[in-house]
Order: sequence, then C-alpha cells, then structure tokens
Amino acid sequence: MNVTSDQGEMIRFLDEQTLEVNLPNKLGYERIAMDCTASFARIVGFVPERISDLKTAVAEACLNAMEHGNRGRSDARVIVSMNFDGQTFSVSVMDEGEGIVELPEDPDIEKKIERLEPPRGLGIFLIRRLMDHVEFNKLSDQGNMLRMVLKMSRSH
Amino acid sequence: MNVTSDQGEMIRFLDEQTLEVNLPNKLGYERIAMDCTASFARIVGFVPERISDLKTAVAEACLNAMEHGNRGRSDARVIVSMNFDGQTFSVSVMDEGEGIVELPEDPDIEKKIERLEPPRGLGIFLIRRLMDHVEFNKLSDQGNMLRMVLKMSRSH
Amino acid sequence: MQQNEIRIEQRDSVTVLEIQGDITVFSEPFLNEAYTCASNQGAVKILLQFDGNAYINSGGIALLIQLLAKARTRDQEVAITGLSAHFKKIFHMVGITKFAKIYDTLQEALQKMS
Amino acid sequence: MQQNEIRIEQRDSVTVLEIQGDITVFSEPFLNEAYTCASNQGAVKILLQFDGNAYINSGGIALLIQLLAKARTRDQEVAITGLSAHFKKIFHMVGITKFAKIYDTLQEALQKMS
Ligand SMILES: Nc1ncnc2c1ncn2[C@@H]1O[C@H](COP(=O)(O)OP(=O)(O)O)[C@@H](O)[C@H]1O
Ligand SMILES: Nc1ncnc2c1ncn2[C@@H]1O[C@H](COP(=O)(O)OP(=O)(O)O)[C@@H](O)[C@H]1O
Repeated sequence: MNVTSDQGEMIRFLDEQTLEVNLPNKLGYERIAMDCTASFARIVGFVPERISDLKTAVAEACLNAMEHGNRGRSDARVIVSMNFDGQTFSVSVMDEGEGIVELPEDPDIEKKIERLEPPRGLGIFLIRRLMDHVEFNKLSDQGNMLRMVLKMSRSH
Repeated sequence: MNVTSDQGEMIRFLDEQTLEVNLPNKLGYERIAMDCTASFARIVGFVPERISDLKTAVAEACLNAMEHGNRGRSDARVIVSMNFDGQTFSVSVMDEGEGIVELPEDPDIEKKIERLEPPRGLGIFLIRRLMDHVEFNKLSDQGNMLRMVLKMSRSH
Repeated sequence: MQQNEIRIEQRDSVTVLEIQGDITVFSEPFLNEAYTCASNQGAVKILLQFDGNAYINSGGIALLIQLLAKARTRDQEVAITGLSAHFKKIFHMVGITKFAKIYDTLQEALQKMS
Repeated sequence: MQQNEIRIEQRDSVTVLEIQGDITVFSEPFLNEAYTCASNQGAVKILLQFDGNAYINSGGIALLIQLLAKARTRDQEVAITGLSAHFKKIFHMVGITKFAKIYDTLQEALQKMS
C-alpha cells in the first residue's frame, strides 16, 4: 500500500510479512541483498536449489538497478523489498531510473562468440529463466521497480 | 543526519556508506539481520572470527528489540542500520520502545545453576563482551537505539 | 517455525544426544523431550553433540543452563561436543564450561567420559 | 574491492588456471592477465578451475565469453571445472557449454583432455 504525504513523496507501509533492504548504489553490494534474500528464503523453507536461483536473480536485478536504473550515481539508492505470504515469495528491486526502454532479446551465444553481439546482456534472460514470474517497469514510490516471484509449490 | 518533515515524522538520510534493513517484529527474523550484517562485514574485509562476534551481537540486539523494546507486537518494526567508514563498522538496532530501564549486572552462572537467578539475561553481556564499543538508549527517529561498534584495526 | 531433530544413542556408559539444527528458544520442546527421555532411561553421563553450523543464541543458552541445573540435582554428568570455535568461546564467556566439559570431537568425548 | 588469485599450472598438455574468488566484472584484470600469460607460454588446452563457492554473475560470465571468443580465434580448447550445480545449470542456460566442456572434477578433466 502506498500513500502520498503532504510533501508529495510516498510513504510505504511495510506489513508483517515484508522485509526491506536499502542499499547504497555500489557495485559489489548486490551480494548483501542477495545474502539477505537467501536468509529470508531459507527461514521460510525454500530448498537450496531454489535459493540459488533466487540469489542469482536478485543479484542481477540489483546490478541492473545500479548500472542502468541509477546510472552508477553514488548518491542513489537501491531498495530491495521482499515478502512471503505462505505461498509466494516476491522480491521487488527499486531504483531511481526510468525503467527499461526495450526488453532485450534472448542472448545468442554463437553471435557473442563470433563478436556479432556484445558479450553482455545476460541479466534479464537469467532472471526470467530462473524465476516463476517477472514484472518489469512497475511504478513505485522510488521510481522504477522490477518484481519477481518464486512459488513455494514448485517442490519448494 | 535526521530532519523532521512537515508531518512531524522523521526522515532519515542514508549516506553512501550506510545500509539499512527494516524487519518485521518476528522472532527468528533476527537471523536475516545477522546474515545481512555478516555479508556487509565480509565485503569490507573483516576476518571470519570477528564476523562471528558481530553476528551474535546483532542477533542478540535484534532479539532484545523484538522482545523488550517492541514487546512482541507483531505490527512493530526493527530497523538495523549499518555503516563502515573504512575504520569503524557500526551497527544500530532501533525499536519502538522506551529503552532499557536498568542495565543488567553480568550473569552469574553459579547462581543460575543453583536457580538463584533466572537462566536468561545473557544478551547484553554478550554484546558488551563481543563488540569494541556499545551505546545504549540512544534516541533515534524510530524510538530506542542500541549502537555497537567493531573496529577494523583489532586485527580485522 | 524452527525444528530440531534429536537422536539418542547409547555408547557404552555415555548417552549421546545428537542435536540437529539451531539452538534457540524454539528448541525448548525438543531439547526437554530428549533430556527427559534419556533421564528416564537412567542416563548418568550425557553428551550433547551439536551441529557445528548451528546458530545458537542467548535463548538457546538459557535452555542449556536449565538442563545443566536439572542434571546437577540428579547427579548426571553433562558434556558438550560439536561446537564451532565461536560458540566454544561464547560458552566459555558465559561460564557453561564450569558445569559441562567441552570436547573437540565425539571420539575424544567418549574416550574421556567412559 | 574484490580480488582474484590465479595460479597457472602445466599438467602434461593441459594448462590449468586455478581461479580463487568470485567471478564478476572486477575479475577482468586478473582473468585477462592469466589468460594472456598462459597463451604467451603457448597453451593450446586451457582448463579453468573455479572455486566451488564462488559467486559468479552476468558480468563475470561476459568476461568468460570474451575469453572463449579469443581462444576460438587462436584454436585453443577451453574447458571448465569446479562449478557448483547451480552454476553448471547457469552455464548451460547461457550456452557456454557449446564452446567449453564442463567437467565435474579436475581429474576427469585432465584425463579427458589429454
Ligand atoms: N533497472 C533498469 N533500468 C533501466 N534499464 C534497464 C534496467 N535493467 C535493465 N535495463 C536495460 O535492459 C538491458 C538488458 O539488461 P541485461 O539483460 O541485464 O544485460 P546488461 O545489463 O548486461 O546490459 C540493459 O542494457 C538496459 O538497457
Ligand atoms: N531494546 C530494549 N528495550 C527495552 N529494554 C531492554 C532492551 N534490551 C534489553 N532490555 C532490558 O534489559 C534486560 C536484559 O537484557 P538481556 O541481557 O538481553 O537478557 P534477556 O533478554 O534474556 O532478559 C532485559 O530483560 C530488558 O529488561
């Protein structure tokens, strides 16, 4: 739930299932968000394999928020909000940017090796492949948000 | 730095060395704060032994915030803010309570075994023994704050 | 939320409680049941074997102190193994070591206790 | 911030690059130097041995792709070992396995490559 305060900024209410990490925009600190999400997912009972998937997806989303969303600005923040409702583990990664202009195509390794395509461009592909559901360019009070979901049912 | 907004609530500015975790008041979730702090301390270069000390201190401070500060209220929050300035790693644990009325004496294991003293009452003792510096009952915009410091110099 | 699995095994004169998982306030029913069960079987030498990766907090240590208090009134000997270096240090700090010996390995504990 | 330690070792016909630490964009100078050094020594079969606990991200994988691209122009064979099950899966997903064989152990890699 979001409400707008008198000053026009948004105040986010955090509920009893929601945990938030607020990070400086510093390459390498995505590990902290990753370890924090993994810790939460472990407590609520996900199996190690799915936790590994989650860790990679969270790290990639944070890297994108830092590099593309916040354009490397050292005074910007990345906010990672996570929630488990008993069925669905969802992680939202927020940055202060405008969102993704165009969703990239899946990487083509042959083209990359032949140098017909840049070696980068793997993050969003991995996030989509590893998570059960992904939403891009959601509007949040912080700016742009990527939301990803892991379902408990899929053998934890 | 804290400033008061028009509505009287406080807005905290997070600087480039500061990372914050905002937790629901749920026993067991202190592990998440603990893992997050450990991840940060590892990145900035503390050795495993000191990271273990930090983990125990952070867990105990969070447990106290949940049980005593927030009195188990499920709608309360615990905020863990951590900062590294190149020399000093400091962790602040904030709750919505009034602070500690009286600092407890060091536990006496003989008395505990003879049941002349309750078995509990170890948390603050451990925090003080494990950290380089501890401050109690600091006022923060969230209410009560415990601040603890780990120094890099002490052989990391 | 959190559960422990505790296996009770008799090794000559020593009753080993092999405790899987974290030791926190949530361990109370598991630890108490295992201790009561061992005591009812007449255990006089009890070895608590922890999981070296366990997270142990002050709530869990308070449970151990209660167990040690009970064991003392029953003249049982309690020893501990399977602690990480960090928790060995913590147990020393709190003074647990005055009432329960800490051994580095199960083998060493069994040898010295019997 | 983050550093890698890379040891280069010749095992019969195979040049092993034993890479300690995470594989991210910060690995670029370390990985490039080790690869250049091995190539200058005339390596034709290169085995990248990762640390099973390493954190590898898309920035690190992009570096590997660049290394594989260079190796291809020089007719070098590149193989990989020391990956956790998770990163084996990731390397398959991305297609790295089309250009570098993944082996479960160093022994298996050395045996199959020579
Ligand atoms: N948070 C974001 N804000 C703005 N643009 C983004 C964001 N995340 C991704 N993008 C865009 O999508 C592209 C593909 O991202 P990705 O697949 O992670 O590969 P890479 O980061 O290596 O370019 C990026 O190059 C960028 O243009
Ligand atoms: N965050 C806090 N807010 C209010 N009181 C506190 C807080 N932390 C500790 N205390 C008080 O200090 C006492 C000692 O705490 P501690 O040494 O951690 O042992 P225990 O939590 O087992 O009682 C508590 O019983 C409580 O009265």
